[in-house]
Amino acid sequence: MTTVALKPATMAQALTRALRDAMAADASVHVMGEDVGTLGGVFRVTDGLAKEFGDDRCTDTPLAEAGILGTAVGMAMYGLRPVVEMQFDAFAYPAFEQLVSHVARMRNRTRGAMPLPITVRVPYGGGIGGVEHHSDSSEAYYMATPGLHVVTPATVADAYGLLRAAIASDDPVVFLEPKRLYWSKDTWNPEEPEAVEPIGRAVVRRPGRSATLITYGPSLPVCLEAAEAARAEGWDLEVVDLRSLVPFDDETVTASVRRTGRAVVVHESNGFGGPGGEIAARVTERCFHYLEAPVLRVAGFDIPYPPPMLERHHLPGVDRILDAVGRLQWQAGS
Amino acid sequence: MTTVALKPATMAQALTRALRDAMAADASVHVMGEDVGTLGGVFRVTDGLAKEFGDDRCTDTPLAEAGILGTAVGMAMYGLRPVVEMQFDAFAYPAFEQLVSHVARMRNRTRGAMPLPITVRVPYGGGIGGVEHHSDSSEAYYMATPGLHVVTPATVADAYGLLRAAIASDDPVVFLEPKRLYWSKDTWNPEEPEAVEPIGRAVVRRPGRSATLITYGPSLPVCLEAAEAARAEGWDLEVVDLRSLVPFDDETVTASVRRTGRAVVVHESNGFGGPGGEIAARVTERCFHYLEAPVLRVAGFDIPYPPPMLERHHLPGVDRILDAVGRLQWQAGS
Amino acid sequence: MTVMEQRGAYRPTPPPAWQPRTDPAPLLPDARPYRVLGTEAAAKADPELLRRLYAQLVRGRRYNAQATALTKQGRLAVYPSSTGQEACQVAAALVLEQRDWLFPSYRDTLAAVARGVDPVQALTLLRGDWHTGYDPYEHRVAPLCTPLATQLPHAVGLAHAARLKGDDVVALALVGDGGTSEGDFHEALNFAAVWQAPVVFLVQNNGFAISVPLAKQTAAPSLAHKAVGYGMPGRLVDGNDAAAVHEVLADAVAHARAGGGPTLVEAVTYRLDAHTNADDATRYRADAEVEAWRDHDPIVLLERELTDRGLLDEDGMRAAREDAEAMAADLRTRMNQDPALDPRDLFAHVYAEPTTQLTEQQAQLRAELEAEAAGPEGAGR
Amino acid sequence: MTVMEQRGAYRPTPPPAWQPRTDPAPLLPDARPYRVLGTEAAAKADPELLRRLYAQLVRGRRYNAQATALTKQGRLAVYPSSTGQEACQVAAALVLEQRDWLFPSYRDTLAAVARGVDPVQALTLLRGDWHTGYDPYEHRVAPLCTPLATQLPHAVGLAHAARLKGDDVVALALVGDGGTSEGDFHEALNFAAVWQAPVVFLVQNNGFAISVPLAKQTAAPSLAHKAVGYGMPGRLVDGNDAAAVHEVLADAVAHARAGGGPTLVEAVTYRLDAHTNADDATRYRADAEVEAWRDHDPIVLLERELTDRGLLDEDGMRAAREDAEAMAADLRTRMNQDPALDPRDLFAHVYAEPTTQLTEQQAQLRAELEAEAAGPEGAGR
Ligand SMILES: Cc1ncc(C[n+]2csc(CCOP(=O)(O)OP(=O)(O)O)c2C)c(N)n1
Ligand SMILES: Cc1ncc(C[n+]2csc(CCOP(=O)(O)OP(=O)(O)O)c2C)c(N)n1
Ligand SMILES: [Mg+2]
Ligand SMILES: [Mg+2]
Repeated sequence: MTTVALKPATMAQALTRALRDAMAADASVHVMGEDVGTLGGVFRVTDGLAKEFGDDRCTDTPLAEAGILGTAVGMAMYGLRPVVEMQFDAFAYPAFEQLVSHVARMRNRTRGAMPLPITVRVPYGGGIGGVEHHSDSSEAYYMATPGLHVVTPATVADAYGLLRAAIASDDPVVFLEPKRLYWSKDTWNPEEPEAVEPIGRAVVRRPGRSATLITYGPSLPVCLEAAEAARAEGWDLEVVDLRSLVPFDDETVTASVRRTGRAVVVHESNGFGGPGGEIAARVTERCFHYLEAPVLRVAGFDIPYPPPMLERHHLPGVDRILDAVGRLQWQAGS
Repeated sequence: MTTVALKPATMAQALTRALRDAMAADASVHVMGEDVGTLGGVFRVTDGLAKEFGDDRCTDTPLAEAGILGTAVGMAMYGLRPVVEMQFDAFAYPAFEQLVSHVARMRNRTRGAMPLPITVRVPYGGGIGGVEHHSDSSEAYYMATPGLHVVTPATVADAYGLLRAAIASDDPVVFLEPKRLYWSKDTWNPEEPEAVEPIGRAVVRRPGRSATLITYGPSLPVCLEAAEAARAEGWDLEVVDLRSLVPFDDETVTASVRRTGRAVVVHESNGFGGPGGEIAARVTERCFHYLEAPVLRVAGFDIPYPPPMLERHHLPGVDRILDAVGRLQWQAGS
Repeated sequence: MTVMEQRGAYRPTPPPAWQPRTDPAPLLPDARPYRVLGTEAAAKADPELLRRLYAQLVRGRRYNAQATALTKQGRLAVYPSSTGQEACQVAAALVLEQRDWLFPSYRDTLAAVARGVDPVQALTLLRGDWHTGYDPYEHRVAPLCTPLATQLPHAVGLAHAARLKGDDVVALALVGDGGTSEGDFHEALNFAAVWQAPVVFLVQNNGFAISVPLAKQTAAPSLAHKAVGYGMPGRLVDGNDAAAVHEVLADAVAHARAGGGPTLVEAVTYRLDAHTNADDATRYRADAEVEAWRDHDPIVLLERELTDRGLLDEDGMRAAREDAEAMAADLRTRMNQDPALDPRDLFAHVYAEPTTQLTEQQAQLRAELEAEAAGPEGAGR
Repeated sequence: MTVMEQRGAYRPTPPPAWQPRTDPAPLLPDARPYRVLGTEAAAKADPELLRRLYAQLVRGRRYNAQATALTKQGRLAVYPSSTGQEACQVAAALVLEQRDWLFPSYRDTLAAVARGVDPVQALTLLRGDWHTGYDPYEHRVAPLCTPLATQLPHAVGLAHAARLKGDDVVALALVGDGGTSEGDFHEALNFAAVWQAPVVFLVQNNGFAISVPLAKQTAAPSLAHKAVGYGMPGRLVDGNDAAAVHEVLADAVAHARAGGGPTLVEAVTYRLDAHTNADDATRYRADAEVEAWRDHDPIVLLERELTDRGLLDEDGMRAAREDAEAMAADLRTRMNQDPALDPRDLFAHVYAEPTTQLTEQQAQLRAELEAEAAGPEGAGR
């Protein structure tokens, strides 16, 4: 067994590496979007790809998101595996019809004859001081659309592994990249990237006994921090990172909540109509008699994403999570 | 007190009447969309309006939904009250960016200086034998978008009252018209339309003691039928018609569920990521200690809307509702 | 040199030295629709091709009539007829090579059938037993597309992908006059021109989008004039002249195949039937207008040319009609059989592998159906 | 006669009688950008207007520089500079009457300021204290619009509404070369032409959409050529020639005001700075290209004309500079003060009346903030 020197890498670097490795491994993988070529993308995730693979494999498209996704559909019909970059969350909305009416449905429409192995990369979420339209959490829209997989990494290793898995998937995957984790670092060996299970498995990031925090993407670090802080209050919190919103890993989540008897769902997206409702509802359906308290939600407020100077009030933080944990009716149970 | 002769009218007729009355009462109300003029709309809801008010008040637009909603935004900026018709649910998707990024946000963006009193009428849901793209239940998308009101009538009288309220609202309203109820009839006096409370109030359509069915729009008649059938099983079901998904009437719903101790949410929309998750989660948050069983959901399957010949399998029907009621753990409680 | 590099990078130049990027003159359409039948150009047309077109027109007319009849018998949920537009439908199908792709809109069942799709399978969408009834790869016909103009970027992407792979494939995409107003039309044509993708756009301008006449749809001199704004040639053709449509499309296909990039073709035609069987066209147009177009019927135009030139006689006409009747009879028979339905299909193709969630839902439905089959009391609900 | 009836209903006519709906020739742009400065046309320009334009250009350049400096000092989140494009920005603002409306894109802060919006309020979006910092009705300037091209249908709708109300109002909408690829551009221009709405579209073709050069954006002869496809006139102008931009826009505005309908104007210009302060332009363009455009600087062009003709002397230039410096100093001072922030604003304007839900959430936040203020241990979180 050789010892591998682990080097710290950012999530953005891991994503770049995943794209590069996927393109090297499979000539049908094509990257396309606004500014993904010469510039390497506004977050530099596609940096160097056009140089290494040429303009035909990593293509600066005209500025039109429906056109980008719509042409990607046609490319996929002809056997390519397009990886589309939407520059920011809110700029994926022009492509909504193509996504919902075609990308999500083509396989089903054709009884499996015409699958569309398209990966749609969407940088999402706030916390980076972005001005209007640059910080939306749009995962609720995608979750509500059957036919799509919806995946989001929270760690550097998962960024690599899940993006490789998304590109390898024969189904369309909306790949949500938490913007504020682009520069998060982790020791991670890009030469031997951690093997990642196929899309659809949640993971317990921190075992605990008192209650479960169910979260994903940008809120994972906040939850881990909250779990640390909770020790002072005598709570030993378990933290589950969903990684995949669709398919949803009921098994891992249910097992955790049945063990702890209490749960809080944490995400940045607006609370009302957001992912937390689905998660809380299905956890309750499956764990009702194990629950000491209702599953609570800590989410962004039900408002349009705020301007940068006010965003800290909107984003779920450690205090708000601990408050929710405190409301889990501790008098009644363990 | 004079006796008014009640005449049966269809929901479509009540909607037409609401548009007509609103246009007659307020010269700033403008109807626009595809085929709304000469043809009177594919469901004839705008029948006669162009003739009565002229092409400038009821306008056949070019065939472009983003353009329709986008120009409506500009018209509203200048003080008009556009009532936009989207021809079918799935054909509202091209307007998604205008809806989410502008219609929902303009008031907030301008600190209240620039409200957009736009009504977006969307015929939605299935059960009419519509071919692909003509039967989507898209309410989850709109519910997840702060800044929009989301309203849907289930009765002829509400069709009139809620549409008048929507047009009168200074906020944008997505007005979802259940397609399969267009031809439902009720005795309703169009000369003295029932006064309807402002948007945001649910109503108990059938009082009951055993459990609450929470529903809206196209599923209301199904729930009422199920409640009748349930009597044979000894269940006395209460049926709540939400009418407004945003704002959500927690008061009425919570009061009902606290009384009955059991609840099932029923809707056509896909279950996963659909409205039912939010509803079940918030009911559970507010009624946890009153609940004898988890709030269950009866919804469309998590699949793209099926072709006409298979749609009956997808739509929540009486049996499926009764099955869910049967799973409300009756051994444990009352 | 890569496909992308072929276009070279535009470097912005200050105005005194500014150059238009292409010469607009050759991109502009002629002032009037190009015609062949009844003109001198007809002499140059291949008689064999004209006869093939004729047989297909007759067949197509019969197909439309039969499908409309099936809606009355409750065998089709809805049918958007292309009666009057058969020249466009047939020419679009016949102009392509086997390896090419056709991208039909929801009205273009006939084009799919003329290209070889089984007439019953082509109607699956409108019958309601499934969405797309044929395997798109069998005849390289994309699924009939309902959301207007959304099929156009697909055609561009497919043509571009074929070119990237070095394949000699052209895509032909159909769209209506109404569909040209959609943003997807614009984005598709722009991508096609920038990428020089081998794709041909055929706009069937039949004068109406349901009830909305062209004047409420566009103020352009013609729809073909939109081409110049993308830097591709625009061509205007008499859409009821099958020989003219075929010739213009053949030129555009050859141009695309040779690497010349996309073309926008506007065919001026007319929908003789209502929008669909469910539509009442008298609400928005007068009989006189329809009659004027009946005098310009695509079948009559071609028949006149062929008989005038002695290329078709009574026997030939009868043969075409008999062939069409046989097709119609077969269609009728097969459509009168109830399609085989399997509710399991609802869950089988949402993903490559059904999720646990879908497997559970499928089991639930199976149990329900079994209960329904077992006890009569459940059946009524 | 209603506005809609004015266009008359197009009735489809079979091809022999088919007519183009308008004559395309007058809609086509000239082959080269129209110029005034340094040409004979300059003699006809109003000296007073030229001097006003000059003062505003100088002010505008200074504004851009100051705003960029503020990003370095952390006083602005981001700034997309219009340095090099001041002629477009200033002419667009000055050409309008008070009652008219301006629809700026995210890059057009300067145009808003030149129209009268308070320089600090105009920067609110980019400073990050709120989205739109000014009341759009005060100067009839729509909110700076970030989603590209989405402001264009708004301009059309507003202009159309004004016309329906009988008001004599024109809307002028700005968009970039990249924005012309969006579906909303297409739909807006089409609606405008069909409705004959009094709106003018000004495309600032600055050669790039972030890093993407025009050749990857379009294959059209020019962006102005897109006009013919909508049936409106297209005009091509030197975007660094303030007099030319003003004249072309003034003609288009007058045409629109007189009921002549919309115009598409393409101004050929160049963004001298990077896309925003956060962008590194050296990744995608060479210094030599930037230098070529510096030689065609809008301020230098106008200054040369004015001084050559004795319309501007050292005093005048100094006065313009001093005015600009005063504006910059004021901007600096005011931007260095922390803006007043009120977290209650988060909930106050989502709806006309906050819902119960929002009132509860506002109460929650208030409680949190009070707790934070009370105890130091919460502050770090
Ligand atoms: C995006 C979208 N919007 C609306 C519709 C509803 N619709 C179906 S056909 C039609 C008219 C289409 O007109 P045109 O493009 O001219 O084609 P034609 O019907 O004349 O063949 C409309 C509005 C649709 N299918 N897709
Ligand atoms: C719908 C949408 N897609 C993407 C973006 C991200 N974006 C901001 S500016 C820009 C380039 C715009 O180029 P252009 O229209 O030429 O305007 P310029 O920046 O040159 O003024 C892009 C892609 C956006 N703001 N909106
Ligand atoms: Mg048509
Ligand atoms: Mg630009």
